[in-house]
Amino acid sequence: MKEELLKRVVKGPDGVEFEVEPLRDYYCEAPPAVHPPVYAKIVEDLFNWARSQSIWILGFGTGCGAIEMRPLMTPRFDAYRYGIQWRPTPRQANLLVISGYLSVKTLKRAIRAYEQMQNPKYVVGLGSCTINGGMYWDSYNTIKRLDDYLPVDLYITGCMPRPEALLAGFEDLKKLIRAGKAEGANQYAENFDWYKTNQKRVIHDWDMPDYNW
Amino acid sequence: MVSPLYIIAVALVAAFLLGLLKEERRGLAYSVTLVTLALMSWISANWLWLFISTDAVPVEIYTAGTAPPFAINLRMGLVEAALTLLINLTGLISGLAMKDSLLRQGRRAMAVWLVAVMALSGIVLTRDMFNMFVFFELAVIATAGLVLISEHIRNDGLTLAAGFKYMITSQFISTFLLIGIIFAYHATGTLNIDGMANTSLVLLNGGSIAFFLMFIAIIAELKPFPANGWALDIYESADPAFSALFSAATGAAALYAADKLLLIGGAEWLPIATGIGIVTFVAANLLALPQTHDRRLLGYSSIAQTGLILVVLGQRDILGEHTLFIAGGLLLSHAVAKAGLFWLSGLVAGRELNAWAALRSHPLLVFAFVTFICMLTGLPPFPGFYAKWELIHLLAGEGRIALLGLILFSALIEAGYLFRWFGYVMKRESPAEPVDTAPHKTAAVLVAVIAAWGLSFLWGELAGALFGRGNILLALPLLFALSFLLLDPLPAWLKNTLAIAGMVAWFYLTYTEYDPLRMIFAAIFLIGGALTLLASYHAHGKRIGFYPSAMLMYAGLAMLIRATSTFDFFVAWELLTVGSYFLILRGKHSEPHALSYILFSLGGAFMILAGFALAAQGAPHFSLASLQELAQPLAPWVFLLLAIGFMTKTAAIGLHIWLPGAHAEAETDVSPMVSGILLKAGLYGLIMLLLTMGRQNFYGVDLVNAMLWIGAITALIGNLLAIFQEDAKRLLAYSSIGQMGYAMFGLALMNHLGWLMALMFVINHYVYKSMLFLAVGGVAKRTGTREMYRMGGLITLMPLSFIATLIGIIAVSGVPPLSGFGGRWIFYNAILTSEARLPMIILFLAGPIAFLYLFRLIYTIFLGQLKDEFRRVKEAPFWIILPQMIYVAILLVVAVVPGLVLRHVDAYLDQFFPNGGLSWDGMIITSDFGYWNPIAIMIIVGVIFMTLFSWLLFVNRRAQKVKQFNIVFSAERPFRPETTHFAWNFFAPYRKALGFLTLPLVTLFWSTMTDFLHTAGDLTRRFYTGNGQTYAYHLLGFVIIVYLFGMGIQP
Amino acid sequence: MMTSLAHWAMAAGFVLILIGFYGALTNRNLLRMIVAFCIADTGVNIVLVAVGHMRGRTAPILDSAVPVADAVSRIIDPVPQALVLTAIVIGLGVTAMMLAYALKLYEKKRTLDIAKFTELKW
Amino acid sequence: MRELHTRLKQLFPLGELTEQRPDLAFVTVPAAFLRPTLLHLRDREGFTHLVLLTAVDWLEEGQFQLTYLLTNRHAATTLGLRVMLPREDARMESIHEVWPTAATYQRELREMFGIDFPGSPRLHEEFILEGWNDIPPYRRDFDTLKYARESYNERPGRETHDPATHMKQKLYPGGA
Amino acid sequence: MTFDWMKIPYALLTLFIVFNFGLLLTAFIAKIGARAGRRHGIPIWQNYIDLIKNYGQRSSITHGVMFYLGPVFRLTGGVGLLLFVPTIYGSEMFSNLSFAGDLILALYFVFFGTLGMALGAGESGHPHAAIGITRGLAQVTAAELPLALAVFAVALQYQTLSVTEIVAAQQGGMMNWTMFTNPLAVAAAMLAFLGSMMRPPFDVVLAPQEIPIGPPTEYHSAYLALMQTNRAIFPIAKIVIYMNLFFGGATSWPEFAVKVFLIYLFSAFVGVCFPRFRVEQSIRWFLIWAVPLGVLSILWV
Repeated sequence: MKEELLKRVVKGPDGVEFEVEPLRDYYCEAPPAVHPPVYAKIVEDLFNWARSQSIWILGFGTGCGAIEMRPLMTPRFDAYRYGIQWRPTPRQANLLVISGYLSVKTLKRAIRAYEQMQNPKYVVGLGSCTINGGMYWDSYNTIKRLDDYLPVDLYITGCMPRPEALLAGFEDLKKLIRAGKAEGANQYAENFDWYKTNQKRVIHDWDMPDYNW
Repeated sequence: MVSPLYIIAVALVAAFLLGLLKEERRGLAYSVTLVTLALMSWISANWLWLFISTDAVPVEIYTAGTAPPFAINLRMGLVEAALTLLINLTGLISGLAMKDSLLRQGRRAMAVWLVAVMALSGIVLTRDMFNMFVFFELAVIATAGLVLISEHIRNDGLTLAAGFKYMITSQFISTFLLIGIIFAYHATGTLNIDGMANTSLVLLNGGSIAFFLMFIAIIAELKPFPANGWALDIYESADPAFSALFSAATGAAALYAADKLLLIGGAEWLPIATGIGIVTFVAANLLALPQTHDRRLLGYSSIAQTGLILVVLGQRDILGEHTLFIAGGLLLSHAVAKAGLFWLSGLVAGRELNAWAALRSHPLLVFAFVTFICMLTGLPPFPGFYAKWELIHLLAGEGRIALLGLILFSALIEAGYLFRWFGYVMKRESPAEPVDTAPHKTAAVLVAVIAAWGLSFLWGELAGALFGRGNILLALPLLFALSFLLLDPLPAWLKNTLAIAGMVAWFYLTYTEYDPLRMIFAAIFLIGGALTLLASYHAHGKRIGFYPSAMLMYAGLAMLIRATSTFDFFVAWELLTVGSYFLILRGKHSEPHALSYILFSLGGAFMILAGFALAAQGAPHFSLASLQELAQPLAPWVFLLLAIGFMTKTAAIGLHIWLPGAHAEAETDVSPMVSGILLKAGLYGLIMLLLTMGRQNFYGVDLVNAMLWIGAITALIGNLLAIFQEDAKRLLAYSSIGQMGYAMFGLALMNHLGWLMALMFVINHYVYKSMLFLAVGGVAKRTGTREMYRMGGLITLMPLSFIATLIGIIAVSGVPPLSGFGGRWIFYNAILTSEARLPMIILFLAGPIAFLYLFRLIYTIFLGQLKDEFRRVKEAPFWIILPQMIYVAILLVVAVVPGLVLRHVDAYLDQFFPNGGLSWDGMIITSDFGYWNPIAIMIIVGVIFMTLFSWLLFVNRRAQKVKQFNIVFSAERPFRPETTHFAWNFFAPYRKALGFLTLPLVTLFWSTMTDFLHTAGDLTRRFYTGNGQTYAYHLLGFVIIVYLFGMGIQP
Repeated sequence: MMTSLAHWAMAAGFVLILIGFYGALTNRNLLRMIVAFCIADTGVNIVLVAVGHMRGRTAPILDSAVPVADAVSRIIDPVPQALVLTAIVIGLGVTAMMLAYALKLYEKKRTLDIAKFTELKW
Repeated sequence: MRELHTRLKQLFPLGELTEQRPDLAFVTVPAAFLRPTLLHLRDREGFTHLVLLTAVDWLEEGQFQLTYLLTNRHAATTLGLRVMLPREDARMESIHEVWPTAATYQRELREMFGIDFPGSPRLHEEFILEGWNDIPPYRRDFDTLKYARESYNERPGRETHDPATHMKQKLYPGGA
Repeated sequence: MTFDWMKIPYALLTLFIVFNFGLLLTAFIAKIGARAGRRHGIPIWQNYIDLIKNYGQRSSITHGVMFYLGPVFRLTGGVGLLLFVPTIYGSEMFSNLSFAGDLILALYFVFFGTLGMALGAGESGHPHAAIGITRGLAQVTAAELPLALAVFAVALQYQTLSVTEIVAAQQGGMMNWTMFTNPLAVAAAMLAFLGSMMRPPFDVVLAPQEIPIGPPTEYHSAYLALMQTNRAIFPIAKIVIYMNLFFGGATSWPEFAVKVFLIYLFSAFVGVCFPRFRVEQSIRWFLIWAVPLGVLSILWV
């Protein structure tokens, strides 16, 4: 545990000492909730259609895939015309693209970023590294199955997949969303303990709250 | 009546008898001494009563039974009676204060003491020149003897050296005096002073040189600059009780002697006396500045005061019959205060000025100290105030402007070191040695205090009789304020209730008298003041000193709006200045700021005094309304002086450096008083000024136009400085400077809407600045800091303070729908009709800058990250919150129906500015250019807001409440709240862009000025080498210089 | 010269005064200064007497030699004489006082140099 | 380069020079003389740039080899200083005062090889590995494969092919 | 006082038209920007989809009351601003709620949303939000100055503060527009306009890479949707003021559409062509280039 997260005794301005427990006092402790579709089907269909046509990707690059994402913004591929754009903050993004291998250290950040996104949210794994470790299958520091840790909606294979493959993948994701099958966020909430166990098994210094709201 | 001769006789007999007593019977000897002194005082008092109560003519006492020139004669008149009473009483009380040392030294010392007092009385009483010489020599010998006898008490040789220096000087003096006397006698054939005067000594052959020698000898006894090194050494080294006598009684006697001599010298010698006096007054005050030894400082101050009185004597040609009133007022103020201070110094163990901090644990002694320094500074209601008022007026009436300026300048320096000293007393670390509270010593001080207030009353009555002025001490608000001195032992809540009741009652009693303009100010001063006082309920205990100070300020404010004559106005002005100074000084670290406040304020007040004096042109009674009858070339000068005076209070740019510290360091409930309420006094002054005098042209510069520029620059710089403050209260203080700039700008527009805007600012600024100061003060109270970057995230813990701040900043920024918008709207309409367009550009820039500091205020305190140590902070105390909530309500009401107040003012302004008013058509307010419907705005904004809010509530009904670290942080987690709260150096890019505008040039200017004065004083005083012989050279040099000047002006 | 004696006396008096002053200002020894002041005092007294002198008149003592009746025309002005007496007395007192000071100061510091007593200054 | 070596040799007990290219050479320095040599090279010989600091694990010899790679920009020459350390309880003097950047390299070496550099700033803070609980992973006695198998779930069905044969088969399924 | 209740549906109609117009217009402008970069750019209806999606987000979090109120303030500011100014000159229907106040009201109401947004973002506790706000506020002080001067010049020119009267004075041919009668004021105002549109070179407030989009960093879901709504309305409302003051207003919706589009395009055009200023650079830029124009325009009148 990092020092700044340990319990500490502080002295208030009135001279009274009290204890501050950062993990409890500074972070929300509630576990994620399942948010099932609640509206009438036609409304939900509309929403799902809108979600599929407005995919906001969190600009978070891991591994070499981050390089493959960039051409999507260029005139040649122009992903914007498919309603895809990049957002700089997880709060506003729907799609977390894990663009390559995840070291344990990066996994920690990826989990945090994922948890801070709002339901519904999607995860796409990019390249073989996210599927089975790829060329890092024997690395001491790289996870091999992304779906053990995050609810992956879609994998795009390749080492690395080309931007065209990405676009194709996103089109498939859209279909999933429209079909109402992309419920990763709820899946994560339902199997929260399982995911957490997996995560904690590889992240040895778990110095964050269980759920990063 | 007992013959005054007995004053002398009794002392001589007693001194003789003391010699017969056995050395061991010290107690008896002491009693004899005291009884003798009491008897002498009683005789003088008796005479004084006779002269006061009846119109008795002065009595001549012929000692040898024949009239002069064949015998010595004494005279007992009003002045003589008063002065001998002063001398004898000082002797008596000093004798009392010196009890220990007199008892130790035995009967010889007591005999010498009696002789000294007797000799001083003799100087006053005698009308014979040679007799006067004898009494002077007696005084010298007695003084030297006392020093010699008392030497073994300190046993360090310092006193001895001082005494010897005194003797050297007096040898020279007596030589001059004797030769002068003999030649004067030779010329006139008489030794009688009146005889010499009647024969016009100075016109006779060789008479003028004879007179010069006598004159210079007596003057030298007054310790003029620079021939006064010896006197300072005596002051510094002698027993304080003796110094009291030396300062109060010797000074008085010597001054009267000088006065008698001037009778002989006639009008030609008056300028010389004036010159010596003013040089001494200025130089001694300057030299007092760098002093750290209390008694030496008092010595310098004594010399300065003597110099001032000499100026008055020298100006008798224009002061005429009032000389007595003025010189008497100054002399008695000086004598009582200085004696009191010397006695007080006997109670304090250390000799550094800081050591006087020991007084702090004795409120009564602090009160005594305050009384004395206010008396010395010439603040109302003390006699010196009346005297100074008349003096300045008469000088101005005769056009002696340079002298007037020097007097005021020097008085300001004097106030500077005295109030600085008071700051030390209140704020410096208390020394280890406690105050000596022996009853006889304390009693002496208290007698002086009583005398001070008694004289104040007396002079008030005299002023009433002579000039038809009301006695200040009888003014009801002042009495009410002073009554809190007596109530001070009561608990604070009770006093608070009384204070509030008093203020509301006074408003109720007087509200019918005010026109709408004054009504605004009256409501702010009295009702607003009462409202602010609600916050004071939060204080526990007795809060010694708070209520007298606060009520003094409010008394001044209450009197200010009712004042119709310049005198009443100025009295009120001084009272509110002093009261607020004491209030500000109560803050924890406010010592330097309170000092700069009082200095700027007194400087401003002196400007006002000079302005009024110039305007009055010698008329004893001058009403404020007559200001408008002034014509060129006088009017612009008066305008300039008054405007600068008022602008020190509104903290216009250049004169603003006192404000931030003073407002920020003041206590929680004091800040709103001095900011929300007190600043308005300056605006009130400006309004009075502009109403009566209007536009003035000063060498081609339109002064109102200049004010326009000053207002605009003040607004800009005030706002700009505010955004760079880390201290929340300093931020608000700078913001006040900016807001006052706006108001001043509005006034200077000199049109209907400009004034309306200024008045709107007056009201709004009172409400929101009081509210913000209270809110911030409450937060600072709870968190123990005023630095904003150390706060943060307090919104959930202090929601009410947050609401007040939120409403406050919306109102300040002028965003609709709150009341600040009204001000902006009127402002825009006002400038459209004005010709001066360029200053507005500055104001346009200043406007948005306000957003910067306002956002910073609310964000860094209430939003952002909550810190560890503040997690358990509670909401501010109820009594601090309550007035804030009332202010919130007021703001909302004013926002919806601004017409409640403004309509009346608008209508009232029609008589001054008939064009361009607003029309109040139902709910719509229309000007020549635009329109504005506050209720509609409020409703529209409210409806839209509520609709959207409900919609969001519906959509986000299940939103998860998260905590402060649940933020997206580039996928990291925050480290600690301190490093996550972005608050310090908040507007760094702005500093890069426009920071050059905030260079502290003004502070640099003023600190250079004060440094210069200090350095000048410090260098000049090197000139007192401590060598008795050097002092003798000084004396001879002085004589020669005066001779050259004196003979130069002879016909 | 009508009143040459008085003039000579007066001149001598002034010279004495000046000598006294000179001495007091240039001598740093306390005792020498006191002596100088005594000289100046004497000078003053001589001046006093000289002013009161009238040629051909006698001392203002009313006895058989000068009858009261013509005293006014026979005697010189008595007042300066009286003054001188007083002045001498006072001068004596002052001198005694100064000597006492000198003694005490010497006891304190073992020096009579005026320049050594400058602890109090500025 | 030879000249430089000769010059240096007069001052410090250096090993033989191994020249890889005309502008790149390596030389061994005893640990105790590293610092004066570095300072001399930096201040007198113009080798102002520390290119990298890295380590080699000579497991069999029981030694770590530290390599300090320096560059003289003007002469465009690079000199590597090798320091051999005993593997057991490896520790080396920190040179972060000589080149502040060295601190980062030393942190990395501390984490990856377990070589201690007493006094180096932030040495014990985690650098790349967070919460590492095994022996330093770059030591050759650390079994990476075993660790990876134990720590990280594998996806079943992974096959390993020799790329040459795999591609051959794929391109020419007939085997021609 | 009698209130014409029909004003409410009329105002809502204006709101509706402007809202849709704004959504389409911003998409269109984005498309133009994309074409300048040789891209296709977003579909024209993309803004609608984004809006629906954001309203349709299922979860949301809140940092506190002010966080909640921030977007409400923001949108109130936008809607209010629109409604306080007459949209179509001469049309009783689309004079909106301008009876409540004149030009000054509109100009000051601009700050209502800014202030509320700043407070809401502040409560989120995110340092980047605060940094963004300080940048924005710092920049706006300088950017508003030329506008204030220009407005003042215009008010002096027409001797009124009523927007309707100012538009009325510009009727009767293009040469009556303020743009031609007082070109200096218009130049100053248009430079100020650049500063208030959050586009390059004055978009350091958002700086997506450095302080992830600044103030709204923490905003999402419906909060963000409200702010997007405002982003459709607010610029149009602001442009309406410019249009009325400087470009003769609009007498019909088509004229309105063209003028608003052109004015909007101006900022987009500059934005596409110029890189970003730092805060102190933009402050200096405004003080050196725009303010003197404004000063001249005032002296000119």
